[in-house]
Amino acid sequence: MTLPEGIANRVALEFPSKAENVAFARTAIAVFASQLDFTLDELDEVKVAVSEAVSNAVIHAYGDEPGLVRVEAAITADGELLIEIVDRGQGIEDVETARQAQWTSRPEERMGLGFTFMEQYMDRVEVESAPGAGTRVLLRKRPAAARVAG
Amino acid sequence: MTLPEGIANRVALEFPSKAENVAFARTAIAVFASQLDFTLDELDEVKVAVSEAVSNAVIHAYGDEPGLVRVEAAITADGELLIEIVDRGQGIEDVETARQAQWTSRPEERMGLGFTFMEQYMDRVEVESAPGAGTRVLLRKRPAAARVAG
Amino acid sequence: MHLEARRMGDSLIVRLKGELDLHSAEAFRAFVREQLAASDRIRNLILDLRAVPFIDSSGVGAILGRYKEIREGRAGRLIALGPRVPVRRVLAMSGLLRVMDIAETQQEALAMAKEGKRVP
Amino acid sequence: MHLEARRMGDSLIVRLKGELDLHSAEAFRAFVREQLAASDRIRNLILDLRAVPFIDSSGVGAILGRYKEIREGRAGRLIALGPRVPVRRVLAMSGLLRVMDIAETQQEALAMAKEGKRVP
Ligand SMILES: Nc1ncnc2c1ncn2[C@@H]1O[C@H](COP(=O)(O)OP(=O)(O)O)[C@@H](O)[C@H]1O
Ligand SMILES: Nc1ncnc2c1ncn2[C@@H]1O[C@H](COP(=O)(O)OP(=O)(O)O)[C@@H](O)[C@H]1O
Repeated sequence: MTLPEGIANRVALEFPSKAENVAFARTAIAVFASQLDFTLDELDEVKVAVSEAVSNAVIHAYGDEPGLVRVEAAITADGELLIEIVDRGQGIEDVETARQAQWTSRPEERMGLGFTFMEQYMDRVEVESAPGAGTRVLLRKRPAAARVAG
Repeated sequence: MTLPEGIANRVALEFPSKAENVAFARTAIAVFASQLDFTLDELDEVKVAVSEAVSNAVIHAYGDEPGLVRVEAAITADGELLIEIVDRGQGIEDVETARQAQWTSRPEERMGLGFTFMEQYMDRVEVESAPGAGTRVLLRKRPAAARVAG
Repeated sequence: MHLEARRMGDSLIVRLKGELDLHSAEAFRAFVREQLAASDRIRNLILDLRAVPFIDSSGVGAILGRYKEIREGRAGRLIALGPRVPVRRVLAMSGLLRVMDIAETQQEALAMAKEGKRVP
Repeated sequence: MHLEARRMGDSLIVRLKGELDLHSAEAFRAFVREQLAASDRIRNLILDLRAVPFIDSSGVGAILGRYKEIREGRAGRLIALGPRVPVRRVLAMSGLLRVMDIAETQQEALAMAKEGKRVP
């Protein structure tokens, strides 16, 4: 096995879209992220962002039958954390609208703050989604100390 | 996605055989295991056992080029934790000898206690290995509280 | 998530222990509903968050839901007791602090509940 | 793993913080070697394990390696300071307690080092 060019390390998780597994995913990714020079506060931010993206896959992607969620994380050679959360669920019709603060398709139960929290706590959030095919969220973050130093 | 008959939940991890990833694997599996009614001491035992099996895949399975390690964990419908640690490395010639306490192929650096710790801390340890093909370790454990109650 | 409840006058104090996310929010919701159903005399809800190391938007949503029940059904007040810094940041970002007060000690929380009538 | 060292008489006190496993064992090994290389006067090694929540057989192996260096090179003694219960269990299972003593306080550890000459 050789790691792709520019990737220093990476891990992948796969699990059924059950609410119990959200804690598993965010904790695992936070431990992986701690290989970079993140502060405890920053690791907490990563945890929140992963929790939001994985919760979305659990709540919104699949109907009542649980589907598979895949989370891949990588550390680049120059010290950036990349996290990809992928489902093969129903997808999002209009990503731009979905990303707006307080927009939710389930106003009775949800606050529509998932994407907002991801954006607040990560450097970048990219969303690719196709109705019927699924959703892929890419989160990126560098340790602030590295940003100052480098 | 439907879970196999008798399986209540399951997760899979995949990562290159680097020493940094041992902490990631044991912590992730311990968080997953906490879905069962394990005590903190028991979760610590699970952590040690996973740490041993994954460390073995990192040290012994592959040469200098890192290879892929896969860890799958499941919770059965009747409350048992199953953990499988799989590598596609060089395998073990004589599993029975390898499992003996203090037997190691690297006496300069290692203590030969990995399998012993797995056996001490889990209810059952199964090892399947074929030279040139890789090694598969299956660990099983039930919460002691459940054993008493059930 | 471990949950405990106590009554002090017309306040219900719920102590949460563990991470408040999508999964544990469900247990939290059911627990508070049951406690509230047990007595019409409860007006205020004090959430002791001192042992909550983590919260996300699902957790915030569950707290907001309890606020609505207390506010609409009982004209009461919602007070958070001692949230840790990371939790406090998430509560602030969510806008929940516009309807919920923060107390640092249980005494302070009970005093706030007694004052009553904060209209957001 | 965070590592700190201090000299007290002919004892080197190394404070470990974090989990001691395959990965951190490497840093631990290098750190202790460097500290020992800096002075011939060091005879005993006191490992402050109070902030180590986890150890496995790779961690135990790294401690045993340090014992051999101290024992063979300096006829000194190895003392573990305040290991937590799960760590203590692993140390016991490994047989390491046959060559290493446990102290509960730093004072006790230094007194043990002074006594010297435990021949296993
Ligand atoms: N993985 C996903 N699959 C399908 N729809 C999604 C997914 N993630 C987000 N969405 C849609 O985007 C909306 C906004 O998401 P978010 O900001 O996280 O708020 P919330 O989860 O509270 O609704 C959701 O209500 C949902 O309609
Ligand atoms: N995944 C593996 N691949 C190849 N060889 C292995 C693997 N796991 C264990 N072994 C062999 O079994 C021996 C005993 O393993 P263990 O009891 O864990 O002791 P140690 O890791 O300290 O050598 C190892 O020294 C090695 O030769």
